Amino acid sequence: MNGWQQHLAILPIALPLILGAIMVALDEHRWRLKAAMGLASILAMLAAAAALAVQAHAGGAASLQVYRLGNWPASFGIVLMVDRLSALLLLVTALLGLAALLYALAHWQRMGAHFHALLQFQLMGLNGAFLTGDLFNLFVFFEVLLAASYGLALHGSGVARVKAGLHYISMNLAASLLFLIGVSMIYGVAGTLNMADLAARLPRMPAADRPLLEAGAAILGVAFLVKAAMWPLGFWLMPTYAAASPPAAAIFSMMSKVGVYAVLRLVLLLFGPETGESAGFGNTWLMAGGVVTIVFGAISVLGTQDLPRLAGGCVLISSGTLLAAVGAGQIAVTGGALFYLTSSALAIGALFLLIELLDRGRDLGADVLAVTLEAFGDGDDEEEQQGDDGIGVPIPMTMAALATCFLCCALVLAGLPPLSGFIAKFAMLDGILNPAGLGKGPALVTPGGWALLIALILSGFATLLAMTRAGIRNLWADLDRAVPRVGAVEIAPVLLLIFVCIGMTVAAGPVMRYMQATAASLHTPQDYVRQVVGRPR
Amino acid sequence: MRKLLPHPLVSAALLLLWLVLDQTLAPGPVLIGSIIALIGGWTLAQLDPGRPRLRRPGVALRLAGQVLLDVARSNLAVARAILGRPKDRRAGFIRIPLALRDPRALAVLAAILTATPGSAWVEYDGEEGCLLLHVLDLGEEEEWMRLVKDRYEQPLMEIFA
Amino acid sequence: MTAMVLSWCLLLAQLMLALAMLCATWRVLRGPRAQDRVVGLDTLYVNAMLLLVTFGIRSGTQVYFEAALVIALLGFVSTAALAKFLMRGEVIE
Amino acid sequence: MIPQAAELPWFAALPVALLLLGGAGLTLIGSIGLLRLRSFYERVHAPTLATSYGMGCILIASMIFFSVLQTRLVIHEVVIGAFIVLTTPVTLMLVARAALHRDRLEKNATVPPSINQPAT
Amino acid sequence: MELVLALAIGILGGSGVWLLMRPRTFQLIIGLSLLSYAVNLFIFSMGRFPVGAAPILEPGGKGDPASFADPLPQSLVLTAIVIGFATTALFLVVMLAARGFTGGDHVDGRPPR
Amino acid sequence: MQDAFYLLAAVLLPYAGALITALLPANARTVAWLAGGTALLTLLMVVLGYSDIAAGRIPRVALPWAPELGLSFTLRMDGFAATFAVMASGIGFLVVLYSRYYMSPDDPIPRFFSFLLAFMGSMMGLVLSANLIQLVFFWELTSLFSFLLIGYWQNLAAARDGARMALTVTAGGGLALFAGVLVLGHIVGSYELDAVLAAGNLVRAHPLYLPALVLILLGAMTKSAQFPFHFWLPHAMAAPTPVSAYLHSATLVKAGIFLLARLWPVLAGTDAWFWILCPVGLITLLVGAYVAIFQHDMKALLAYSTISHLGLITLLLSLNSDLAMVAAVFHIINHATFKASLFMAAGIIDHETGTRDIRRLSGLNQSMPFTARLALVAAGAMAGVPLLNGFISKEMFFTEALTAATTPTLLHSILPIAATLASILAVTYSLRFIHGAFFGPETDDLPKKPHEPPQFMRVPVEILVFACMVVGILPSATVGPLLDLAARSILGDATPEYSLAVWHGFNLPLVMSLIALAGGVALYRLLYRHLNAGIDGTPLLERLDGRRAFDQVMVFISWRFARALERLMATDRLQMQLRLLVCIAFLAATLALLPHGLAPGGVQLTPVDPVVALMWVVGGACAIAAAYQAKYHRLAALVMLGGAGLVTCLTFVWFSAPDLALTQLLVEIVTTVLMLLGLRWMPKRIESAGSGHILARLRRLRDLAIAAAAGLGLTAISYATMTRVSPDGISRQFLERAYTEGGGTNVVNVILVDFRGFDTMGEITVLGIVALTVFALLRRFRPAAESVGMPEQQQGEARDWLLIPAVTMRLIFPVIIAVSLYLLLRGHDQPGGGFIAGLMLAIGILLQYMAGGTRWVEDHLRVLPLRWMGFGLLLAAGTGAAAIAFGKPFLTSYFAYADLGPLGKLPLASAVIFDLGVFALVFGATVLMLIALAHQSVRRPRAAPPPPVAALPEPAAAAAGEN
Ligand code: NA
Ligand code: NA
Repeated sequence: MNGWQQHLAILPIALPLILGAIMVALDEHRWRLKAAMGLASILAMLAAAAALAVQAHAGGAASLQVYRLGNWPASFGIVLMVDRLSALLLLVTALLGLAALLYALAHWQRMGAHFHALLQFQLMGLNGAFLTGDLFNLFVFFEVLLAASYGLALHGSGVARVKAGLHYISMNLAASLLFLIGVSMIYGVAGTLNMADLAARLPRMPAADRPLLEAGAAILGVAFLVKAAMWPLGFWLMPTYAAASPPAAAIFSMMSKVGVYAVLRLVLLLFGPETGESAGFGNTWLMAGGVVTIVFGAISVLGTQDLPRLAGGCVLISSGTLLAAVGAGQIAVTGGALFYLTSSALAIGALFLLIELLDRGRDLGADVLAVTLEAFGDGDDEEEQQGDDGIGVPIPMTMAALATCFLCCALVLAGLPPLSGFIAKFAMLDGILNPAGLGKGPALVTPGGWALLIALILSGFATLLAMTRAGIRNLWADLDRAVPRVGAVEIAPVLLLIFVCIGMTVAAGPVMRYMQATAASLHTPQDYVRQVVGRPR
Repeated sequence: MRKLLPHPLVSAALLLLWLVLDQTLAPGPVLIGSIIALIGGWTLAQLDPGRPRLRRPGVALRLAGQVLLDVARSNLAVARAILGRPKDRRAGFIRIPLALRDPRALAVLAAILTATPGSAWVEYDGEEGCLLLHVLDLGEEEEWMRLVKDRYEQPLMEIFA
Repeated sequence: MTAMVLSWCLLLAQLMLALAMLCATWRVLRGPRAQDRVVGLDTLYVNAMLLLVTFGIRSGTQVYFEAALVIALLGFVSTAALAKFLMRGEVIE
Repeated sequence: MIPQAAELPWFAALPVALLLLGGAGLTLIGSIGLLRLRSFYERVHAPTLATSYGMGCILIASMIFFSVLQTRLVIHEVVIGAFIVLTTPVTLMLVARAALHRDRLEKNATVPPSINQPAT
Repeated sequence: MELVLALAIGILGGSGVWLLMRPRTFQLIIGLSLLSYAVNLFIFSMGRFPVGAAPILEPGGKGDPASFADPLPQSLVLTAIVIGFATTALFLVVMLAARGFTGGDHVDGRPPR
Repeated sequence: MQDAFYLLAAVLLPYAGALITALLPANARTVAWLAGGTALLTLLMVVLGYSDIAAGRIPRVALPWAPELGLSFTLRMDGFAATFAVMASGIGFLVVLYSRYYMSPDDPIPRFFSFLLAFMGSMMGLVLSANLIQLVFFWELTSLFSFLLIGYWQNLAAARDGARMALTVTAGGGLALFAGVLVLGHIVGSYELDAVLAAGNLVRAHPLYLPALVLILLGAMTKSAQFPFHFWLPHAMAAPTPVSAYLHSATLVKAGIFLLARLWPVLAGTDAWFWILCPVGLITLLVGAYVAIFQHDMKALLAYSTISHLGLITLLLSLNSDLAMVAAVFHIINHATFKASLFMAAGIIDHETGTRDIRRLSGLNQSMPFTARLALVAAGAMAGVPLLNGFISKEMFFTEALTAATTPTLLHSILPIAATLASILAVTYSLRFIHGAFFGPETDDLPKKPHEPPQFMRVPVEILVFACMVVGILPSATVGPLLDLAARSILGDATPEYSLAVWHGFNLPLVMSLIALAGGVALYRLLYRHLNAGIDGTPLLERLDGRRAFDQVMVFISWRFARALERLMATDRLQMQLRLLVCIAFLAATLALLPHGLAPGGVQLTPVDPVVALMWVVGGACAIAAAYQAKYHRLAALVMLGGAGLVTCLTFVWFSAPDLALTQLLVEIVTTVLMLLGLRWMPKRIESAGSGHILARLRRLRDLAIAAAAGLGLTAISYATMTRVSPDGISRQFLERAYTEGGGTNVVNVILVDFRGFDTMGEITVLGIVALTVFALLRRFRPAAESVGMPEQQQGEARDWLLIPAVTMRLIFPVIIAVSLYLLLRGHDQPGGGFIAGLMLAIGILLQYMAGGTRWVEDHLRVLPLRWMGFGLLLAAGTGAAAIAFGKPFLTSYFAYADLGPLGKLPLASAVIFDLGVFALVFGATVLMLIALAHQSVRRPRAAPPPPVAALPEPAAAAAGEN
């Protein structure tokens, strides 16, 4: 690795920052230029993420690229660390960013001030959070991505956004304070902020200091879990995501994953199997919390008539699934969870974009009517049947496209074949049942594992029920709705995300190999630690 | 020159401030300080295009000495008033008509009166040129009137002519 | 000996300043009216600034000077804003 | 204890000590005034003890202390004094004026009426 | 002295937490401010009780960790202060916008029945 | 290689056809030929493979898919799979042919054929899967495409509901099956069908056998419409008739049966198997047949008859007998042929008369004689009339029922009677189907004038009916080899001897058949009047309405249950959410600390400094008072907050952190002003004497306890940490390297702009983003109606009150600029730096706004905060990026001293440029926020918006913010 390649790691952070800065200074009426800059930036990010992923994957078992900012040694400077996991998340982020940007080009970019700059900063924050190897720097990037998300959540203003935004911001401000408390406690007892250094110091830590470290980690965990919207810390999520503008919500589908990412990274780095006394710290809680979150998400999904809230419920289910999977603490499950993370993030992103297209052209009364329609025993179908029995109604091209997309999203999210959701769910469940590998050893399935299995299956069913209901109501039942006017630039991002999901299904083999390799190296962080800490300046 | 140095006194004060802060007289800081002094003068000119004319530095010096003395005196008086019994004194408002109209001069007067414990500038009406003062120990109203008009307003009118 | 005296005097002075802060705080807490609290806060700022100067003497370094300087220059801004709010109901018109 | 106190000759230490005590004392008295004086308009006078000679004494103490200690002229405390003198009137004038305004709005008889609104 | 600092953190934090759980937006913003004071001091205290000199070196020198205060928590707090400032400002504006839209100043838009 | 080709083609051809079809224009009629050709080709592929199977070889193909998961795309065709494949593709072809004539020219036909072909592909995949997970994969696909097919006429509510019900039940069951298969795979250690089939003994002995069995049976029973999941099937009749003919004869509903038979060697043979399946099959058999009699819709009748026959097959499979297994396979084939033809016949009637109501139909024998003959034969097969295929498998069923009855349990012993009864009922409904529609007087009272359908529409029926007859007369010569292969591929060497003959002598089963025929005719006569009376509903079973139960369950689950639980589990109130957050954080820390406790460390304590202690009396009092006053006395709370902040700032100074103190102080000033700017838009509050309610008091007490606990927790942790020995951390590095490698003496500043400059960059970005957000949000700011007017403080008259202060405030501005630049330039070495300088300059600007008002200032001084921000960010990021140009990592710093001769040495550090960026951004962002807020007052005179509906009247206010 030499030349420009060596600086590839900084690109996903520096590029959006620089372009965002230029956009800030540019006048408002230059939105076309800003859009072009944004697009270029995201495409570059996409390319960089892909290149990093290829590099990381080609590197073999312990492939890690350490980028030392300011050329300072890792132990006290800030480092970026590119491994398979961060490269993967960068890629997903860029994809969602691309989709959001394309979608916003139609009209959302001009519904409020500085959309493009905020989007760039949002991506910068997400990328930074995925790349950084420093705990406090992680806090900073959390703040960057949160600040941008506040801006995007409020983009377009309006009662619903502002009311939800108030809750969202309050919760996250409080969580940020917890983050600070946790980080500083860890610094207080360990004397370092670098994650790998921290992991290296952990075994040598005096036993008397360990409780403080664990308390710090627990508080830090609570902060992450707020971001991951674990029950009962995630009630802010549904109103916020439901009220946000579609492009913002699409990006947000990645945001709840940041909390999960942080939990995953730290739990495995700090409390992995070889950390002695602290091993497995918090796993049970994660598992329990995750399962309850799945249940809560499933209930929310079932109980709502509102498409955006439905999508929000899917985010909850996705978060819960990931948290529980992390709590399972098994390589195979983690691998499946990563596959799931990718596919659900993309599908939820697509769904958020799709929802607005579906809602377009619906008369407002339809939703009120739907509530009464829900008691579907009412026999108004008799006369309908008499009318035009047996003649199909052609579906306009637009509606057909929207319906197909909706179906795909529903399949991915419910975990049904043939799309990636099924493979993801299968990979996780298979891992839960056969942690050592299929047919290898009589591994005992924990009660938590069984609970997760049941929760996953049932949440899939709940999602199926809700999605069917919503799909039928929006795509089939509403006969005299106007066909929404959908621009190519609006449907393209949805298709893009869905195609990636389809691609993940077809290429399940290589993709899964990547995920498993990622999981394997996450679960054996020694190489990671050695690579970061072991090299002097 | 007017454009370069719209507020020469302010610029000079800024340079002085810079050097005192930097605690040096080296050429480098003096250069930077001068630049900053110029910038400060220009900025002030943006906000306050008028150019005050100050004369009679002797009077100004004398006034400064007088004020220092008065402040010391009233410091003691007020300290006594605070620690003593409230019955021994009578606080109240007093209205003083002023001939001074230059806001800058008035600002200096305000600073003097405020810095002097025992008198508080409460209200000034520009149209009538009337100042409302609150005094901790009223004593003879005439005396206050004289204090303000003769001791402070007169020299100020000379300085800000 | 002089060192002793100076140290004690300094401590005494600091205590007096701290007590002065306490008095100002009492006014802030008691009011009874908003203007009383504002005057209390202003006094608190000045007392704190003087305390800072004595900190400087006590530690023999000048790194505290800037803090005192900034209080002296800008400490009045918030009290002035408060006063303006009392007067006009808004700070910037 | 002050680390450098021992390096200070008595002719410097003594004035420093006295000035400190005097300044702090004046400041304390001013703040006590904040407690003891009965009306707002009286209390507004109290802090000026601190912003005039209270501050002056302490700043001079600091100047002497550091000048003698570092054997060079350390007078940047003057700047602090200048700033305080410049800014205190602004606050006090505004607060007093605001209080007057509020009292007038509430038709408080203890304050003089506005000059162009003859007393009713 | 350690206890004084710890108690100070506790009092600020407790007051902040109390306000955090109050129903009015203004209470919330004051609470968040108090809490961030508490957290800033807390971060500071995590560098141990600061007894050394301010971390300002003599030109050309290397600092001895024994005689200087830990500079890292200071820089962390500095970052935290600025971020806290930014978020407080944001919260304030959102609070105002919510007030404008809902007409009240309850955190939920309107008080629960 | 050849295997690979035709197996893959058999699965992929239909999908390819579906894809092509879907892309055709909405009313392309040629699409039928394309679809028919695809189906025929698919059938050809199966037939190609059949020769291999007949030769005793099992063709298979495996493509790697996700080998890490034990998942490969593996197809395998043994006799049993081939049987199903033939049915799926063969009947599929006939259905396509039939649909060509059945579907209206106005129907969007490509969609129809596309779904149909996709369904066919899924069915082929399902039966040919050699891997259980893959089987589940295609299983759910059949659910999905059947959903789309049933809902094809999505404009009909019945179609929508039927589709939804079918999907809910079958896909839900599919999820259970998925879980079951996972457990089964866990038991066996493989998902490969061969491995699983070989592990029967292991599975049946495993403790997880029962859960796996139940889950898998749930899947099979829902799919095959077994009681109590049968109710979806009749509602699926809302689909176009070809769909019903396809889905409910040979394919969809048979998938469950297929699975039962497929896993028979592994799962069957236990009591659990029998005791679950046998009652289910029996009830399904009887109830289905009984209900079928009373259906007036021909398709509904056929639907219930299908349910009944599925029950029959299930019952056969449940008996744990090899011969019963053979009978089941045989009946699967027979049922497919006669039921498909009956559905098609019903469709023809519907198509040509416009109705399917048996009560309205009559005497069609006259107008459509050919169709009548065909239907008659098919119905005969359904009723079990000798010389038709249904008769032979029914005889085998009777034989098995009698054999089973030798086992001495009640359930076993009633089987023969139940079988006979079911057959009686079957004869009755078959008779009703035929007699009701074709016989009796001709009627004019039909929507259309009936006549024979087009020639080719009848062809599929003719083929199927022909098959019924041929198999019925010459079973071993026709279906014999296929059946043998199918049975052998399940039973292997255990395949029993059986004889496929029409005549087995005069034996008990024959008697039962005769009783059934006679009894059926008698029962039909008995019920004739009742049936023709046109009464809706089934006697005795009026209450048994699966659909209503389903609806109620759905409404319950998604409304009452979900909403109640959601209410229970969630809150939308912020207070509660924050309370939960605090409590959970507290608990999390406590739980972590509990096992070992939290003891203070052993470091020597620092003596108490009374000055600082007193200072904190002030700070604590301010904090507590602020908390107390914040509700009703906002201004007071703000002032007290200022007090607490000031003490915090003093503490920073005391603890040797001058940079912190400066920043804290400036931030505090700006925050206070910002809040004051905001306060103008807040509603007035007056202290209410109320809220003394006991519950409210308790709640406050609880919050007080939480707050106290949180405070104490922070105290405990910080005390415990401060009293511990400091770890040998990284801070040593900063102190040692700040000057030598960072080029600055102010270590904190060097950390900020160099060592951890990346943090700083993120932090200024946050500030910038927030400023942008504030700006964007305030642009759409809509003040509350009551705040729009002038503040009441401005009611009274006041003149010149700002005249004198403004002079000073203006004069101070250049001073502030100078001091700010002073702090900026020395920041690297002494306290100061970009933040502090930026904030300071912003305060200077703010002061001008306060003194002169927005309009005045902007006339005299133009600050372009967005430009400052952009420039600042760009400068900071650009400094970082510039290092890359020199081949160094981002943010690598550079410093040198430029010798300027007499002017001295000028320090040239890239970090200083970075700090300049920080300065510009902080200044710009702060000013932007302040100005954006300030501008709201200028925008004030605008139309007051109507009060929002949601707004509750705030308590009327009298006084200003305070007292
Ligand atoms: Na005075
Ligand atoms: Na009839």
